[in-house]
Amino acid sequence: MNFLNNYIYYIGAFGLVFIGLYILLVKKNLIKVIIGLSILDTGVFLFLIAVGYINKGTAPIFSKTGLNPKNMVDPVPQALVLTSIVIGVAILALALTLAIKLYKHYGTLNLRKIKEQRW
Amino acid sequence: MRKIISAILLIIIAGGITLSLMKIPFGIPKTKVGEYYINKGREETGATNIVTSVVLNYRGFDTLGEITILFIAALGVGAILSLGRKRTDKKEKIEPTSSIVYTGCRFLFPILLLVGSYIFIHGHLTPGGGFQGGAIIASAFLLIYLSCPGKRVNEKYSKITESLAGLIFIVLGLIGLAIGQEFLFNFLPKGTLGTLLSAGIIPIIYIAIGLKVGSELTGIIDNLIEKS
Amino acid sequence: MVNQLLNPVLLIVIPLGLAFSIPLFGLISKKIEKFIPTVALLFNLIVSVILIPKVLVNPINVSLGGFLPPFGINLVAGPVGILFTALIALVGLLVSIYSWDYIKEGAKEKYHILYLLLLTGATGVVLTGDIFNLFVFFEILCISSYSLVAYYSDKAGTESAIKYLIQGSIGSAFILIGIGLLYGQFGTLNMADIASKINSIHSISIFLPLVLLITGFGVEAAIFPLNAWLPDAHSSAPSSISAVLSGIAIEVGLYAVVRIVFTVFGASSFLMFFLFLGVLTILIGEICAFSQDNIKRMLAYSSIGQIGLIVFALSINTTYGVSGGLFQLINHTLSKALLFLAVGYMIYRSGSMNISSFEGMGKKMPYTSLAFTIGAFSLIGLPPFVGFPSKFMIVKAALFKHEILFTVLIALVLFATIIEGAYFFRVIQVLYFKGKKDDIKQKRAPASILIPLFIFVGLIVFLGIYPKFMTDVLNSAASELLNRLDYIKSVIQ
Amino acid sequence: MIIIVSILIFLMLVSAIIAAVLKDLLSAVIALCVVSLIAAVLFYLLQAPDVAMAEAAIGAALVTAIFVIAIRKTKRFEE
Repeated sequence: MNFLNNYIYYIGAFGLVFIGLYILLVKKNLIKVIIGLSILDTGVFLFLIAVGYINKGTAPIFSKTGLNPKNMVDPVPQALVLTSIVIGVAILALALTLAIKLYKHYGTLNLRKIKEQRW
Repeated sequence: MRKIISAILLIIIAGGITLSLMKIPFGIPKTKVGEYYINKGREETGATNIVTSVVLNYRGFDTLGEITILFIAALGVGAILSLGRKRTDKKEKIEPTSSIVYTGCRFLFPILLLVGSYIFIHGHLTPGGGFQGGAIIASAFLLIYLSCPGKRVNEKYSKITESLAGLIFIVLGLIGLAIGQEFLFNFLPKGTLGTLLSAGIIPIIYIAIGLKVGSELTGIIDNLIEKS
Repeated sequence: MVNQLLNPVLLIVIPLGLAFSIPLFGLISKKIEKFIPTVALLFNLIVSVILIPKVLVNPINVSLGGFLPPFGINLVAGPVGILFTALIALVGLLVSIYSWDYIKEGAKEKYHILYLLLLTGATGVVLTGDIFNLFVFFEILCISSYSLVAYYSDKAGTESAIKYLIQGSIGSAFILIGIGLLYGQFGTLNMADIASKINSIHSISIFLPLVLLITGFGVEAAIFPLNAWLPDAHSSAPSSISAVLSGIAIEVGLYAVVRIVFTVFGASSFLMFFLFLGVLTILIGEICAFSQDNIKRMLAYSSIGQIGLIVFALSINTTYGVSGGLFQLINHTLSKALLFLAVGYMIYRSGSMNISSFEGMGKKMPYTSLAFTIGAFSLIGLPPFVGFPSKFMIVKAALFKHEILFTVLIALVLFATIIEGAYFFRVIQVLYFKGKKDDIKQKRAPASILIPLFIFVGLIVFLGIYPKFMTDVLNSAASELLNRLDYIKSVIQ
Repeated sequence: MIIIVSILIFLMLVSAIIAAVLKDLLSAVIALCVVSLIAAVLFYLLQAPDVAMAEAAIGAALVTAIFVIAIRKTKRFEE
């Protein structure tokens, strides 16, 4: 139980990171690869938030009086993740646009078949 | 072959990460900077939501970069889709959606707009802010695209909104530079803690961000649906 | 008041504001859109040139929002930062003049905004003193280059852009994990603050973030195993963008790697590894370039080789070596931008990227061919161009080490230079000595295309004859990189 | 509490694997949406309501919509 308490969030976060990386390295379909990118990003965000957590902490918002500042979780990783989520959606939109365009050109989304350019 | 190599690579990375995670125990306070923000944030910025004060005041420059990135993505999607398009110009037959979807979306649209604006106007007091509010506004417009095919947002107005909102952020920062010697200096009075008109420039910037994010995400969806 | 006008933050904010307002200018008149990037970059060039003498005395620290460094984001305008901003503004200015007439198709307004934002991102990367802010500006640089590579949205462009995007985003995920690990251990994001808490890299929990960050930034810097995207992307982008990607984007990626390795981690024991990686990158780049028929691919591979040379010089880890590496970086930026611009116009005229289609260009387009020749000579390192003193410095720095290893490595580097000479001379031969004599139809290029080429040529010759002009800046930049304690002290009082 | 969290994380990882395995891209995207939603709940449990809101509004809603549009314009099944 203690082990779970300490590591479950890290396991979840890096589990997502590795599933994402595996999709990116192995899958051939471009949309699948972009799905992998999204999973990878989600894993990284979960890791960053988990770094800032404090046991039995409260959200860093003084919404009512009587909240103890000592118990508040770290606001910095939350700010970083807010920024990164927006960056992630920007990259995703661009990638999907390119995928649509690529399908128009080649008629396939299989990355192994799209090999006009090579070393 | 490829699978085996990738698996080995991943196992090596996993081992390294596990070892270095030992140094970062979960659930134990470990930072000086975050503590400082929590203790001093209220008096220095006037916002009760410390995350907002970090996003917009202590690390406001990141946010400026972030809205630039969304701006770039919207432009990039537009630029890539505008060229090389075959001009078939056949008028696609617009199929009307079912009346349930139509009525539901008509009903939800104003509510979503209201919720979105509420979220970014109260960004310095409650959870939420410009990004979340902007995304909700964009999803309201997404509903319109779903329910009334053929209806489009006026591109010119959304472009003007984007530009003006970005300029407001920069101009406020430059006024801070002129008055308080530093870019993004919070030069307006902080007001009473916890009221709507407090925290100086934070609510103004968050409203600008909300409008900008909303119009940019709408623009991306519009480009993807209509132009590709 | 004057001090505020010279605040380094303006180098980022003014171009950003002008980029945001280009659509508004477009409402007034479509014709002035293309001049806005030029105006913004001219402003940047003037401000950074004025700042150079001040920065040589004392680096300027700006804490944004009025919060002191560990708590707010800060900008550090040291010699390295200002040297890079001046270079970015100079090359960006000339290329933006070139693109007035070069870009004729597509959403031109969007091209000019994205172009200006790419250079703003690069400026932000070299000025910032905060590691997450570095990441944000790095993403601005990367995302705008993804969309610009695909600007023509033809087959090749789209394909290279998607490859570039996938590799780049894996890199940025690695950077984020690295930042998370660092923040978890040290509780701060300020680079100087992190640096003051790192004493050695021999513990896995510090070594792993180092590797992750180097991998992430190394994708953009095109260091050997991570450069598969580069030849595709650089060859299928519009030529003005290839010039900026080759001349600025890779260098900025390299700057990020160097800043991480030298300043944040102080990882001088890691440099041995980079020494070999650099030499490997040179050899692979030059050999691949030798076997290309497509001229833009050839130039792209040559960029890989040059980056290898710069990495090699920087990892010698002496003042002389580092300043030689920075000098070579300046040489590569100027010459490669010139080469891509010249080649871009030749391709525009001949309609093909194949080297053999350039036969007789020396007669048809004498000025452009001359510019190409001078750029090539400077890259090879012939006197009296800027490539000669820079390569000479690198060779001298390697020999000063008095170690057999360095002698062997520098011999390999010189061998690569010979290959480089061979393929450039092949092109020059095609330009001048092949083709039929009869169809000599000279057609003058527009002034907006020739003037940037002439200015580049002038700079290359001037710096080649007076390398002393740069000595002060290069030496203080090298000492900023090598003395990380001074950097830490200047940020955290 | 920790039991609930463990179950959520287990479900999240399972749907990530489902997203990786499925040949039908549309179903894979729905699985991705589930991953995002559970991540949003976890963010809320980790006392980050701002991030939870952003992840739910952007990661789960808009990203899914963009994916669905892209799949409609291309091909639904992986070959």
